[in-house]
This record gives sequence, C-alpha cells and structure tokens, in this order.
Amino acid sequence: MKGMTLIVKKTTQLIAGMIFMYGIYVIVHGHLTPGGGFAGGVVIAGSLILITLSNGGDFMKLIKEESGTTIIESLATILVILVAVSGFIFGTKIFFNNFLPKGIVGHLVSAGVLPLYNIFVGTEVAASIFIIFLSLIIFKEESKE
Amino acid sequence: MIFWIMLTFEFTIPNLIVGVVASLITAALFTRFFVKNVYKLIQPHRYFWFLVYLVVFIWECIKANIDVAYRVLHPSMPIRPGIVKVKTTLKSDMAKMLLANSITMTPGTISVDIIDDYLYIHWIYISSDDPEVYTGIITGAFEKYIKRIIE
Amino acid sequence: MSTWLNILLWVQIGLSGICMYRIIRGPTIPDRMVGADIFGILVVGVCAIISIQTERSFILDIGIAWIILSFIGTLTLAKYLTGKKLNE
Amino acid sequence: MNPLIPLFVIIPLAGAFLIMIIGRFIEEFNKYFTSLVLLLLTCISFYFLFTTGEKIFVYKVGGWEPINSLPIGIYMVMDGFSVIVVCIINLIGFLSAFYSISYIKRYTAGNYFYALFCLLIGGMNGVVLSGDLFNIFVFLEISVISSYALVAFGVESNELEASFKYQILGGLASFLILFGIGFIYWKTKTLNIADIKASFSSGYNKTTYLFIQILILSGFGLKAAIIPFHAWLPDAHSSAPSPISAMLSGVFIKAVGIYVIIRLFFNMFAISEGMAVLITALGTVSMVIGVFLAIGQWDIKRLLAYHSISQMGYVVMSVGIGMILVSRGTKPEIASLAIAGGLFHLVNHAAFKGLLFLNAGAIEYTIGTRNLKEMGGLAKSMPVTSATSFIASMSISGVPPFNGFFSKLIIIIAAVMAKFYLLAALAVIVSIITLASFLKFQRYAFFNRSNNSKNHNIREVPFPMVFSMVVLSIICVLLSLLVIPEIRDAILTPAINILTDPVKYSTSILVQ
Amino acid sequence: MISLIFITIGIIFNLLGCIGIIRLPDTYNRLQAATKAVTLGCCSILLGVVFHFGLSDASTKALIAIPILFFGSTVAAHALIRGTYHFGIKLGDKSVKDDYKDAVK
Amino acid sequence: CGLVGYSLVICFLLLKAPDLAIVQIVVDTITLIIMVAVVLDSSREESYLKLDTQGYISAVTAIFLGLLLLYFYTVSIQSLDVLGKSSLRMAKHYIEGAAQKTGSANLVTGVVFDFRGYDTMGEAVVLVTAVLGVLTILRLRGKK
Amino acid sequence: MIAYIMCFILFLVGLYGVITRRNLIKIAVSLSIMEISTFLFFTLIGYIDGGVAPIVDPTDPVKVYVDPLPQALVLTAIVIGLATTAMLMAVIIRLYRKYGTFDIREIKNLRG
Amino acid sequence: MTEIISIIALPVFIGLLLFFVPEKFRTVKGIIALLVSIVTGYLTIVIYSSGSQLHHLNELSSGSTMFVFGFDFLHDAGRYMAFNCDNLSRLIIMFISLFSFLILIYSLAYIKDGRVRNYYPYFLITLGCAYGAVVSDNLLLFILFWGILGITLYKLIQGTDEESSATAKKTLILIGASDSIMIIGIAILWKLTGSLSMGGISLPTTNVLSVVAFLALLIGSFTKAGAFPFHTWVPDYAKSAPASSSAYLPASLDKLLGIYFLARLTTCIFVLNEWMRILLLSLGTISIITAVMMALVQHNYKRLLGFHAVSQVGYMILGFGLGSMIGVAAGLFHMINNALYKSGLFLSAGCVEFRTGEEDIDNLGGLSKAMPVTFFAALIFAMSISGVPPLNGFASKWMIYQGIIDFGTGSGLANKLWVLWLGLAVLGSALTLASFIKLIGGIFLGRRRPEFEKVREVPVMMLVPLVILALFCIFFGVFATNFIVPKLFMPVSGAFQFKGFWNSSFVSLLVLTSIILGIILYLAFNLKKFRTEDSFIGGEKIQDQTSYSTTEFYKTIGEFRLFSWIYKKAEERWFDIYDLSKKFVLWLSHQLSEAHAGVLPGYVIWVFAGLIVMLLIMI
Ligand code: NA
Ligand code: NA
Repeated sequence: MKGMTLIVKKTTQLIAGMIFMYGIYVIVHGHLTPGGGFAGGVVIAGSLILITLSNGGDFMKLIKEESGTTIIESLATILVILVAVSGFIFGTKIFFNNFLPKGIVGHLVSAGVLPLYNIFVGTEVAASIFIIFLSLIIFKEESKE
Repeated sequence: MIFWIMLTFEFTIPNLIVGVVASLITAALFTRFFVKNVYKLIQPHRYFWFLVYLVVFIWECIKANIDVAYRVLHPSMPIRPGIVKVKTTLKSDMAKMLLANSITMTPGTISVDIIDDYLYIHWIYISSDDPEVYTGIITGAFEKYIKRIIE
Repeated sequence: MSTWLNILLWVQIGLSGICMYRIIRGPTIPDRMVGADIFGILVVGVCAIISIQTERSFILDIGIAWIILSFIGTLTLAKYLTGKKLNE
Repeated sequence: MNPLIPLFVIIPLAGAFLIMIIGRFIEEFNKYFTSLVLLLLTCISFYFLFTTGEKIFVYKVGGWEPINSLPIGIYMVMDGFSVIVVCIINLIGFLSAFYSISYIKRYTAGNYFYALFCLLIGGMNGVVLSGDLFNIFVFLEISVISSYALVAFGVESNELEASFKYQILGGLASFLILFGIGFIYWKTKTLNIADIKASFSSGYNKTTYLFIQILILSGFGLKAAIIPFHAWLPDAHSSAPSPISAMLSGVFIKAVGIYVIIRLFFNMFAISEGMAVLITALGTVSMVIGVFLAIGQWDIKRLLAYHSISQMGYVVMSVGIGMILVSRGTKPEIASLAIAGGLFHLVNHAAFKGLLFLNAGAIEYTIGTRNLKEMGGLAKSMPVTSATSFIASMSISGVPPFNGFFSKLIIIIAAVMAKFYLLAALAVIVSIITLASFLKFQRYAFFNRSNNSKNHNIREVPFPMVFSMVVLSIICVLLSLLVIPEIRDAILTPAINILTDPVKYSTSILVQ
Repeated sequence: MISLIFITIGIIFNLLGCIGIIRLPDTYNRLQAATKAVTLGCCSILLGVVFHFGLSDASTKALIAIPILFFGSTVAAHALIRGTYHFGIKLGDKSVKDDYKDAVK
Repeated sequence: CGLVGYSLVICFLLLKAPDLAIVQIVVDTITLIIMVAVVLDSSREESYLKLDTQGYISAVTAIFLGLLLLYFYTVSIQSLDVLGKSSLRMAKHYIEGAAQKTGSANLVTGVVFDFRGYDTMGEAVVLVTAVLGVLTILRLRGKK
Repeated sequence: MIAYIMCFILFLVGLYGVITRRNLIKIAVSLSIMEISTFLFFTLIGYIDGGVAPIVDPTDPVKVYVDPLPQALVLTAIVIGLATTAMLMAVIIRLYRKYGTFDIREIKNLRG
Repeated sequence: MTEIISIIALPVFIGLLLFFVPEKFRTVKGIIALLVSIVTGYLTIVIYSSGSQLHHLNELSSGSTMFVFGFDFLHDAGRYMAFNCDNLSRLIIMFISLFSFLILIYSLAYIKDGRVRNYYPYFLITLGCAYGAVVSDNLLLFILFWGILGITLYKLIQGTDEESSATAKKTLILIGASDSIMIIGIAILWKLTGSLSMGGISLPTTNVLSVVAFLALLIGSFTKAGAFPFHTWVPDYAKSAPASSSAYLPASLDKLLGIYFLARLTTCIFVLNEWMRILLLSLGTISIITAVMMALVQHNYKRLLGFHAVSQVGYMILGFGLGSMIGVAAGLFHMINNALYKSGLFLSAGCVEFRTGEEDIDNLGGLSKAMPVTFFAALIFAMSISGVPPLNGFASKWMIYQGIIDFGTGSGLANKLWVLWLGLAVLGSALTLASFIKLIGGIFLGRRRPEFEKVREVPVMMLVPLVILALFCIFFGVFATNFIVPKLFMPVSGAFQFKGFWNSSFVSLLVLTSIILGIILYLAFNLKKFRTEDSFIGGEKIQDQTSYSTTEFYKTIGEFRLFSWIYKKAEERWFDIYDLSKKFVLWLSHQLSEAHAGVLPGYVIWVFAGLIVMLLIMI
C-alpha cells in the first residue's frame, strides 16, 4: 500500500486543507503580522509535502507534478521581477519603487505593492520548496530502477 | 471560510473577499480528499453525538491521565506494557481513524497500526490477558459514539 | 498575576530543557525523535504564554505554524524510521 | 540615476527565468537567447566604459533618497573601477555562452545550464555594482550557488566531489562574511559602503577594527581563493564544464573575490599599513605556492586552475603594494603604478585564462581527455586551438608582445620602485615557472607525437567554439594597448583614482 | 484568573509528561506518557489563552490551534510508535505481550 | 539537528523577532525533511563511525583553533555596544514614520520588501537558483 | 556580552563539527549550526532593551521597537541558508550514489 | 627618418600578413620574405650612412605619410618609443640584414617539408624585432622586441617529435626566464637613475642594487648569446632545429643581439668595477673551456656546432670583460666573425643533412668528393673558427689575445690574472681546432659509406650563401687590421693603435701554438682510431669498422677518471642549470601536492588556521 497508515492518511486529509489556508493567511497578512511570502510559502509547500508524504505517489505522477511546479515557480519569479520593474514602467522611472498608494497602516489592503510581492514570493517559495522535495524523491525513485 | 475568519478576525470587505478567494483555492485543491458524501454533513443528530462523544472523550482522558500520572510517579512504577490486537466493528475509514486517534489520545494506550479490522495497540498497563475484556476496555467507550457520528 | 505567568513561562521553558536532555541523551534514534516531538508541542505552550504576556495575537501565529510544521516534521521522521522512501 | 545600471542585474535574471519557461517549449531558444542577452549587456557595459570616466553614477534602488545624507535604501554604484569589472564579466560571459552553443551539446539539460549561466552573470553584476554591504552578500550568494550547480553540471563523481567541497568552504566563507557584516553593522549601524567609511572615520577601536577586517578578508579571500583559502579552487575549476571554468577562473574569482576585497579595503576601511602588508603577503604566498602547485599537474584544467591562484596572487600583491604606499602616504605615483599593474593584470587574466580554459575545453571536446600525457600532436589537427592557446600561454607567462607581459612588467617595476625587491624577484621567479608550465602544456598537448591512436582523425572544433577562442586571443593582443598612456588614462586611471583617493568614493556618493 | 488556572493545570500536565519522558524505561512507554500529557497540557494552556483574550482574533486562533494540535500530535505519536517498531526497537523488558509481531510478518 | 534550530526559534521569540521565529520554524522543518529524504536509504550504521588517531588530531586542532578564535572574538567585542543598548542610526528612519513610508504595519516586512526590496528580489532569486541547482544536480543523466 | 559569546560558541561548535565529523550529512548539519549562530548574532545586534517586536499596532503606539533591519537581513540570510542546504543535500545524495559512502575521508578522488 | 620605423614595422607587418597565406605557397612566402629583407637591407645601409642619431617616435612620425594613422593618439608614447642609431646599432643592423638575406636565400631551397609551420612569417618577425631591439634606446621598448625574439626562436624549432618539442620548451624557458630577470634589472635601473634611455645612463656598479641590476641584465645578454652557465639551450637547439634556423638565430642573430647588449651594458649603461670584470673574464674563459670540452665528445655534428657556438661567445665576453678599446673592438669583431663562420658552419651542416639525412658524425664520411663546394666552404669556416691565419677567426682572436696582454699591464687583481685568461683562451682555441679536425675528417674525409654513394651537391640556392660567407671570412681576415677594424669597429669602440711588433709576434706565436697544440691533441686522441669496439652509446653498433670512429675521443678522454666522471654527469645533465632547477621545482611541487590530500576537514583547518595566523599577526 502506498503511503502511510490509514490513520495518518485520513488525518492528513483533514488537516492539509487547513494548513494550506493558513499558509495563504500568512502570506496575505505578511505586511501586518509576522511571516510573509516566505514563511507562508513554506507552509503551503508543507501542506503539499504532507499530502505526498502520507499518500505517496508514483514516479510518473511525481515527474508531472515537478514539471508543472517548475513552470509555476518560474512564472512567479518573473512576476516578482515584473513587480520590481513595474515601478519603472508606471511612471517613476525607478526600480523597486513602491508606487501604489500606501493605504492605512494595519489594514489588509495597504502598503502599496508589498502584498503583491508577498503573494508572488509566496507562490515562488512554495513551488521552489516543493520542487526541491520532489526532485529529491524522484531521484530516489529513479535510482532504484 | 470559517477558518479564515477565525484566523484573521477582521470583518472588512477586502478581508472577506480575500478570504473567499483563499477558501475557493483551498477547496479546489483539497476537496477530493476530505468530503466523500456531503449529505452526512447536514444531519444534525450527528453533531449532537459529536458533542456527547467529546464530553465522554474528555472524561476518559482525564481519568486515564490521572492513572498514568499515578504509574509514572509511583516509585516502583507499576507498568505492564505490551502490544495487543483489538478488533473493531467500524467500517468506514474515517471512523476507524477517529477511533484510533481517540485511543491514542487516551493516556495509557496508543495505536500502533491498523490492518483491516484489527487495531494494534500499545498499552502501558495490560490489565487482562483476555482479548474480549481488553477490547471492551479500550474501544468500548468510543466505538458506539463514533458509529453514531459517522456511520 | 504577571509574575505567576512569568514563572509558568520559565517552567515551560525548563520543561523544554528536559526534552532536550532526552534529545541529546536518548539512547536510540526514536528516543530522540520522541523528545523532539514533545519539544515541539511544548513550544506551542511557550508561544501561548508569551502571547498572553505581550497581549499580541501574532505570537499565536507562530505557535500554529510550529504545530503544523512539527507535525510534518515528525511524520517525516516517523517515515524515516519505517525505512520507506518518502513517496511510499 | 542612470536607468541603465539596474539592467545589468535585471536582464540576466529575467533572462534566466524566460529560459526556464520558454526553453521548455522551444528547443533552440536557450542558447541563442543567452548569447544575445549577454551581447546586449556587453554593449551596455562598453557604453559605460567609454562614458563613465571619473564620474560616479549612483542608482538609488526603490527611489529612497537619503535623509540627512544618510542613505536608507540600497545604492547601486557605477564608477571607474566597477565598470571595468562589469565589462570583463559580460564580455567573457558572452564569449563563454557563445562557446557553449557547441560545447554543451554533449550534456543534457541545456536549459538549466543557460539559466544558471545567466544567474551567474546576474549575480556577479549585482556584486560588482552594489554599493551596499549586505546586498553584495546576497548577490554573491546568487552567483556562488549557481556556480555550485554549474561545477557539478557533469554529475560524475569528481564533479560532485568538487562541488561538495566547494560548497562547504563556500559556506564557511559566507559565514565569515556574514559575521563581518554583522560586526560592521554593530559598529556603524549602517550598511552602505560609503556611509560605513564615513562612520568609521569617526573613530574605532583598533582591535575590533582589525578583527572585522580580517573576517572580511578571509571571507572574500575564500571566494578569491587566496592561499591558504584556495583548496576548493583547483577541484571546482577543473571539474566544471570548460566555458564555466573560463567564467569561474576568468571572471568569477575576480568579481566576487578580488574586486570586493579591493573595493572594501580601499573604499570602506581606512587603509592601514599593517593590513596592507598582510594583503601583500597573502598575495605573494598565493603567487608563489600556486605556481609550484601548478607545474606538477598533468590535468590541464587543474594546471590552469592552480595558475589562477598564482595569477590572482600577482594581482593581490600588486594592489597590496599600492595599498602599502597609499597608507604611508608617500610616493603616490608609484602607488598608482602598482595598482594600475594589479588592475591591468586583473583584466588581462580574465582574457587569457578564459581563453586557456576554452582551449582546454576544445581539447577535451575533441579527444575526450584532460590528461596531458594522453595528448600530443594536436597542432596539426587543431590549428586554431593550437594558435590561440599559444597566444594565451605566452600572455599568461608574460612574454611580449602579449598583454600579460605588460602587466607583469608594471607590477615588477612598481615593486622595485617601492623597494620591495624580494617581491619583485619572486614575481620574476613565478613568471619563469609559469612560462615553464605553460610550455609543458604546449609541448605535451600540441607538439609531442601523439601516442594515442584515437588522436589521429580529429578535426578542429565547431565554429562557435573557434569564434570565441579567436575573439579572446585578439583581445589578448589588443589589451596590450592598455599600456599606451592615453588609453590607460581613459580606462585605468579613473579606477585608480577612485581607489587611491581616501574620501572620493565616500563623499561623492553621500552627497548625491 | 480562569485562564491562569487553565494554564497552571496545563503546565502540571506537561510536568507529568516530562517526568514520564525521563523516568519510563523504553521508547514506547515514554511516547505513551509524554505525548498525551503534553498534548493535553498544551491544549489546556491554549484554552487558557482563549479565556484570557475573550472574543478576539487571538482566541479564535487559539481555538484553531487546539484541534490542529490535537490531531497533529496524535497522528504524530501514532506514526512515531509505528516507526519505532519498524525501526527495530525491541519492546521493553517488562513487556508482557506482543501481538503486532505476527502482523508485521 | 533540528534541536538547535528550534532552540533558536525560542531565542528569536525572546529577542522580539517574531518574523524570524516563524521563518526559522518553517525553514528548520523543511531542512529536516530534506535531510531525511537524503538519509533515507543509506545504511544507518555508517553514522556511527569511531574516531581514529586522525580524528583525534583534527578534534584537538579544532578545539585549539576554536579557543583562539573565541579569544580574539571576545577581545574584539569589548569595544562594541553591549547587548540591548544598541542605538539606531540607519534603522531609525525605518521606524520613524515607517507607516507613511511603506504603509506596512510589519516593519520587518516593510524593510524587507521596500527599503531593501532589491535584496529580497535577490533572495527570491537565490532560492530559484538553488532549485535550478537541485534540478540540475539531480537530473537523471548528465551526458548524452 | 555573554550572549554574544554563547552565540559565537555555537559557531565554534559548528566549526568543530565540520572539522571532526566524517559523515557528509553531519558536516552539513554542522554547517547549518554555524549558519544559525550567525542569525542569532544578527538578532542580538538588533535587540534593544525594552523594545517590542517591530510590528506597528496603530492602537497602541509604543515608543521603542527593536531594530528591524538586522531582522530583515536575517530573514534574507535564512532563505539563502535554506537554498544552500538544499544544494548541499542534492550533492550529498548524488555523492552517496557515486561513492557508496557518506564518509568524507573516502571521498578524495581530487587531490594534489 | 621613417627608415627606422620601416625596418621594424615592415617585416613584422608582412610577417603577420604571411600567416594568412596557406602553407602550400611556401615558396611564394619565401620570395616575399626575401624581397622584404632586401628592402630592409637597403634601408639599413641608408641608416648606416646617415650617421648616429637619437629619435623619438613623434619626431619620426611627423611628416610621414606612412604612419600618420593613429599617431595623434600616441603622442605621449614618444617617451617610451625612442630609437637610438649610434655607431654600434648601425653596425649591428647592417649585419643583421646581411645574415637574414643570406639565410633566406638558403632557406628557399632548404625548407621544403612542412616540419616548421609558418617559417617565413616567423623569420620576418624575427628580423623586424631584431632591428627593433638593436635600435631601441628605451629599455622597455628594447625588452619588448627582445622578448618577441624568444617566441620566434621557439617557433622556429618546433616539430611534432619528442625531441624538438622538448628542446623548444627548454629554449623558451631559458630565454623567457632571462627576459623576466632582465625586467628586474631594468626596473632597478629606472629606480636608480630615473631614466630608461640606454644612451643616457651611466651607472657605476658600486652598490648592491646596481650590481644586481647589472647581473640581471647580464643574464639576459648571456642567455641570448648563449654563454656559460645559461648556454644549455644552444646545443640542444642546434641539434633539434632546422639548420637554417640554427644558423639564423643562435649562430648569428642571437649572437649579434646578445653581444650587442653586452656591449651596451659594459660600455655605456654600466661602469664596471674590478669584481665585475673578474666575473666577466672568468665566465668568458669557463664558457670557452667547458663548451669546447663538451663539443669534443659529441657525435651529432649539429650539437657539436652548438657547443662551439657557446665556446666562441667566451672570447667575446673576454673582449668586453677587458673593457679596453681594443677589447671592445675585438669582442665586436669576433662577434661578427663568429656569426659569419658559425652560420656558415650551420648552413653547411644543413647541406650535409639535406642530402644524407644523417646527423651522426660516426655514420658519415668521405663526402668531400660528392659535395666539393660545401666541403671547401666548411673547411674555410672550420679553419676560421679554429683561428688559422689569415682567416677572420685568427684576426679577432689575435686582437683578443693582444687585448689581454695589454690588460696585463694594469694593476688590478683582474689584470694580475692575465696569464690565466690568456692561457685558457689559447687552450680553448687548441681544443676547437682539434674538434674541427674531427668534424671535417669525420664528415668529409675518409671513406664514403655505401648508402651515401648517390649523394650529390646541394642546389645552387644553398651554395650561394655558403660561398658568400666563406668569402666574407677570408675578406675579413685578410683586411682586418687595415680596413675592417678601423672602418667598422673603431667608430664604436674608439680609436686605438695596434701594438708594436713584439706584441704582435708574441700573439702570432700564441696562435701558432694553439694550432700546433690542436693538431697534437687530435693526433693524440686519435691514434687508436681504427678500434673496433662499440662506441659508448650502449648497444648501438658501428657497422662499418673501417669508418672513422672519431668519437673514440670520448673513449680516450674518458679514460681519465675525473674527466669520465664529469662527462658522465654532464650527459646526465647535472651541470645544466635548466635541469637542475627543473628538478628542484618539481620536487617542491610534489611536496606541495602531497599536502593537498583531498580531505575536506584538512582544508577547513587550513582556512581557520590561516584566519588565526592572520589574527595573531595583526592583533
Ligand atoms: Na583566475
Ligand atoms: Na572561482
């Protein structure tokens, strides 16, 4: 049987969703509370890893997931850079300019582009970590055959 | 969604919007895992039994905890550990999981594995060598409530 | 009240110290892991107490994160113990 | 606020990710795209080379203007010194990338290769252009991590072993640097190099100051592979694919090691004679021991790698002599001469060592071995490789009329003028042994009769490789022109001025 | 005040758990004693937090933390003990029964 | 290994650095997972190698070097600000009116993404680089 | 001051590990211990007595925050550390395949 | 005065262009090269006739149409680009053009196979740079040209076989090493005098620095000229390189340049003190004796010639060591003479090799009938080098002896030792003669081997330079005192009077002694020339027992125990400065490599030990 025991599987299924959501929360509230793109990204990756851990997955599936995640990751990084460059494009001619309105401190929609950064960085980090995990696993899988 | 609100505890429009989006993403990714038959979620009596179960569970917990505390603190440490095999009548995976978790959470016992209908349980003080008896002791209290909640 | 809380906090941290004893000492690998697991749980308590002390809710975020990740970590370790590969 | 400056970082980084995405769908995209990107960057960097002069461009990232002339954002700084290094990076980068078009065909995962290559370039550009200490560290890590991966690109046991050792020692270097940065922040509460200089000028404890300096020196010394911090270099440089070796040896250790050391010790710390002597001594030791290690090697790339240590020793020694003189405040013109020699040699080394590694790659590409004993008689079958490697060998050995001669000449003359006769003598001896070991290379690779039957029906390498090698050899010859006073004034003198003037860098950045 | 009581109780549970982890002879028993006591203890502390903050974001967070902690540590304990068994750690000397042995084969 | 990391988290908490704490938690766990993934199918006995003479020599050397280094370190930190009494210089401007400047309640996030956003982009790129590196190193075949 | 010294001792412990351990994984772990000590070092630098965590609470304007900059730096450094560790692990796993051992003293093809 | 630029730039430029002409048009390349050499030869004569001048680049470039391009840009470079056409330089460049012309003619016929790639391009570059080195006034400019000659020297040997590539390597290492050492000398000179102009410096060798500078520059000159102890590349080069290359570089151009620079060093840049003179004189005599001793035992005639090339340099050094006007003139005269007959000898050796393909004296014999012109030319050269009157070798040696005798009248320590210098020089001359009897006898006389029955005379193209050189030898010998020396060399050294009759006859006596001694030596060692045992090269049988086995010399000489030991060690290259240092360097390299054991923790310890050491030093 693939994966861990029934107990683990079932519990994981219950919890993984919550963890994922918590990750999103950490990302989105990054500019208000501790954490941010990075921590949240890792939490999201953690939820994915958890699923893989408990349920297992065969070689082909892992490969497919990996290539998909790679693209997500690259896209996210491109977006990070785009946000950085967008300051240049939208008027101020300065890279990394926080050009959006700053809003009221403590509110969710505030701090200009910071939440955007957080979201993209979070996606990128989640994807990155998951890729690292997957590629380690895939390597194991392959080298056995 | 509820989870989201509980986390943020902020009832502003943007927050709610973000919450909905987050919940949708999560749902899209994880629904296939944990909701098998939705109709069970809307039967109120199950929630009632759940509460009952919770109370029973907490009570068992405290009782067993004190028992374990006694064994740990007692100078001669009267323990009699071992792994026993217990048969369960529960059928669904979810129920088995809940049972196993309950057993684990009750001090003194911990479920090692679940193979088909048998639970393997590590017990700190095996009070009886008779399978019938200890099955009753370990699973008896929880099994019937779980059955009512889930099946 | 706050002194009491403070005492409790340090007791809790002291308990984590006990776990560390087990982690460092633990004759077998599983022993260490048990220690680590317990340690992880204890820290949540620490976070909770600190959050009361500072009246800041975000410390609890850290606690939750800790729970989640120590859970994942322990599962991984358990899997390590069973000797299976991670995707099995 | 010249908007072109950040492009040096943004373009290669974005390029890397475009390669990852688009390269997945279009087969041939990656190679030409990389070369194109780097060509573009080369053009921009040469534009800066001809326009910078004595000016110092400051780019305040994020638009954070200083408050009471205290910089709060990250600065990118382009001055006479960094522009030279940027030119080297992008030019050698372009040629290596072009070379790779053929070379890398034998490996799988070309996409990863080119993406990492772009990241390497982006990281180095970031380090060189940064005016902020921690930012240097971050970009250093980008380039270093991509170099870890590129060293292991062949995934054979030697490559992996080299990469592992490199990573461990590189990690130690990072921690030393981090501790150094921590100390500096602790002391000055700022991270901007110019501002640190200004803060340090308001007094410091000598012991602490030296401790910080030595931490930084050993950290970046590890990256620059100065002896005794060199152990990773021969392994790493010889294991990497050849275009990468060319990048690592030709550019990388300079951009992330030597450049930073020079920059920090001239423009951030107050130059003290003790430190200057120490740096000179390190350079001398590297120069001497490196060459002795090199001459015994039979693996071409290992031989070249040890020579990198030795040649960097020249640079460090020469700059160190300049530093000693600057700290004494006497003979400014000789100090300038010494620094000019060092910088000139830095530039030259990029050209000829890059070329030599490309040659080694071409040989490996055709006959599949790096062992000199298994080669021979390649002069006939690979005329271009043979000719270009001869030029490069003569350059590195300091034989006229190639560029290496002039820089060594300047270094030796400066050492003599500054009354460091022993150093001059050592420089000469090392130069002789360098010559000997490169003639050994020439002899065994190209002229001996080949005793290997498979060496017979081989042909010259494909066009992209030939092109890169020829261009580099032309550069080797053309760089000699830097010795002509007018050209030197235009290119090297601004760099020297910015280094020797104790306050110019700091003040002119802080007032902007 | 009520929160303090809860926290104190929690700490006591934790204390018991930690004593268990020190005193008990083999891995399985340590796991037994420790996980449960500590989990309950921490749940109790979190409850204390809930009472302390009343109806606010902090208490909801604590409420969320409780089930996660509960399930998490339970499953972790389960997985650990199973892992320990598979790892080849023998049951302690005092053990009287081992039904699982046959199942593993 | 996780132990030190987890202790560090507590230190972070005590040093009022919640951001770091949360990040350290996640990173540490991930590190753990990665390490486990690596160790998994190696034989377990190997982790208990006995020290030989060579080992003792290097241990003694290490201790010797360590003590010397510690001495120098101790000497050189004497002149710096004592713990908790440090002043703010550059960072003063990050705190004062940070709300107006970045609009972020979390000052660390403000610094990370705004004042030092360039660093953070670098950091993101480092991670991607590492991912590329891992993919490169763990790809199935090296040469055609 | 003692805190700084402890932090440095942590660094030295890591160093000791790197020098004396034979197992590749343990070397990597020692390296991450050194890494952690640097993080701690930065955080110590940024600590201010009586300061609070640098998160602005609009309702409760306190005067003293700890220095957010070192924390930001450590944040970056942690990520970089993770990246380094990942790379290291990838190499280790592959090295193990090639050499069949985790013993660093056996892994010495490249010398001289 | 664009001539100066032209003689440098034209050959170099054409040479570079010729790189792009495919190798199959070798003859076309050769003809172009010949044309260039004729043009530059004409220009050198123009320069010679226009008197001595000092020029800076900017002066030269102004008004010239040829180099307008890019010169604005170089206006400051004039500081370094200074050309000095004094009497010495003018003399040397003229002879450079002479030799290059003759050797090119020879090469047109000789260089047939593709063994040396790009022969003509390198030849032309050599030519241009040789001119450049001689006319440069600025030391940096000088070392630039001087160094390029090292590369071309290297490139002109190059074959793909073990031996020639090893020799090429050794040659360039020694030459390159000396160039590097010269840089130090130049740097010290610059530091001490603040000037780089050769003409403007006159530094007494009084303090350590100036002595070091002198020695450094002396090493350069000695290596180029091939004097003891930096001579070891010459015999190997002679053996491995094509004969025309040997004739061109080690035999003529390098001698000219090396001795030219020695002349500059001793006469204008430095003012030598007593000890430096002793050093020069003793190195000169050692060169003479050791090289000729080695020459005696060689089997390979090209290698033998190589050792003689070293030996002859000793006489020139003696001349300059004397420091008197006659000494300088004698040194220069001997330099020219040596270049004449030595390149002649190499060329004739090339002829022999061209027809027979054999390089071992033992295996040759009786070619005089088959190759009469070559034989006579070689005979003249051999007599000349051995100092047989009235050939030019006699004339210059005679002047050197006279100079030494003159020198003996002085009061210093060096002067007191004049008998030593003189005796050894005479002995060297005698040994030279002995070995050349062996050479001529071994190759041209005796019985011809059956496999060489069909050997014919070489093409006319190869004979022409031989004949011209032989004529020069005779001419320079016959008209030495009344035309050649006063016209050519006295402008350089300053006018002097040839000494009176007594000295002259004494010197003649000496020369005669040496000739007789040489013949006696030859006979003494050659009595058992029909011995049939194997020669010392183990296992290599001499098939034809009736041939001249001239290498029996070795056997005979080798019977003296001391000699035999020394020769044995010499064959093992114990006295070769190159091999000695090679051994040392490789040993050190090995030790250091051992330290890199490949174990990571060791490296980590290095790192931190380095850190600690730095801290200990600094704090
Ligand atoms: Na290098
Ligand atoms: Na490098």
